[in-house]
Amino acid sequence: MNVLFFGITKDIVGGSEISISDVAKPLNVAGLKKRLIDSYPEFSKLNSLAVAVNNEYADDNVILTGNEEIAIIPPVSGG
Amino acid sequence: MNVLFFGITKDIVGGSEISISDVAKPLNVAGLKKRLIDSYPEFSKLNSLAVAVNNEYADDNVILTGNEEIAIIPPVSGG
Amino acid sequence: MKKVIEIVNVIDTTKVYAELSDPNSGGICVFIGAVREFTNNEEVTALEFETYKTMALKEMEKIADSALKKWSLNKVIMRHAVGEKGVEEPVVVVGASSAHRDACFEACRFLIDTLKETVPIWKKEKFKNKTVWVSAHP
Amino acid sequence: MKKVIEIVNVIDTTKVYAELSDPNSGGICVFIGAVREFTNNEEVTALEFETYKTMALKEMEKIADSALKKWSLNKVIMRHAVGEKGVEEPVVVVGASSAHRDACFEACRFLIDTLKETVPIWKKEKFKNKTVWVSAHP
Repeated sequence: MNVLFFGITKDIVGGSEISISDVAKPLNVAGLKKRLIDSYPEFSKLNSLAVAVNNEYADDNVILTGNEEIAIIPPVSGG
Repeated sequence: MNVLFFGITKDIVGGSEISISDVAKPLNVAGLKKRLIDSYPEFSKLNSLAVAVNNEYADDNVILTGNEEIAIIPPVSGG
Repeated sequence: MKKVIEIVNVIDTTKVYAELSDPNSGGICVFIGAVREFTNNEEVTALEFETYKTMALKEMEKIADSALKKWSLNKVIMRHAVGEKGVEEPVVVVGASSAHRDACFEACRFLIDTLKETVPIWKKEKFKNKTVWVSAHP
Repeated sequence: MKKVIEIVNVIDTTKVYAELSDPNSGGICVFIGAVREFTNNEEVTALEFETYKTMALKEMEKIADSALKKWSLNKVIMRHAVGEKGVEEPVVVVGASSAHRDACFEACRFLIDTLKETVPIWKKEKFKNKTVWVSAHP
């Protein structure tokens, strides 16, 4: 399962995309977030952490198969 | 006493400036308006009729000596 | 210059941003009024603007000053055109710049609303077969 | 075109009016966000903007569509810059045109407010001795 990172999350993981292989399926958005926070404790200090699936914000209960475009969205600050 | 006219009031009096000589002094703004409405009944049909004295809106009770720059301000519609 | 107050023959909309830009401004809000093709379903061929210029500039100054007093603004612009204007031509531009966006939005709205209420400028709508002084009659 | 949605390297503020102008629009409201020299009294040397472009464009489309649904607008523009921007450089421009001014003012405010809430764009503030991802931490 490939995951894209932006902004501060890219700095935290040290790259714009990482591959996560050892996940217990089925994995939902909440599970992915928990997995990332376990691996990168810095994630828990962020104001918010959202996940986008195929370019749309996804709720915690959305199931991920690994075929989607998955992206981690830290607090946005455009404008 | 010279009076400037703009917009629709210029059309009503047929000119941008007229001289009013036979006024009973002392004349105030209310008196000037009354005098104009008597001479040009069309003035009474307007939405509003203001008088400016030396480039400032003037209340009805401001006294006019004739040495001021006096202007008739019909409803404004800029913008 | 903090305030730009002008009555001009032609409005150049390309320079407004540069005029309002300021190192302390994170937000710039601009309103442009232009000639619409239809008024109450009647086709307008042109608008003609007339002003009592000395007084209009004075009233515009007062409005800009009161905006500068009400909000924390870096720059304010009020520019109105006179003469005949065709469809889509700009007739008025007002704007303000400020550190944060609340102030510039509120000030910009205040500038145009108050201009329309107090500044001695008059607009004649020209239709195919008649002309009308806007707002003159009930 | 009714909607202009773009992420660009450099924003050209001189063309915004022409893009929003429309024969049925009496009012055009534009908001421009620019880089401020100071944030909390600390001197900013530059801002750097990064985006998740495909998603950002999709979110901006949604915002423009919901503005077009909420208000009677003729044209809507949302354009954000990416890359490094210095003081006074424009980073975002949003605007709307409408028959009357209420709609374009309200829509313009909605466009920028919602863009700041939902569009995946991130801003890093660069100071002399540090850089900070804006809003990342409490």
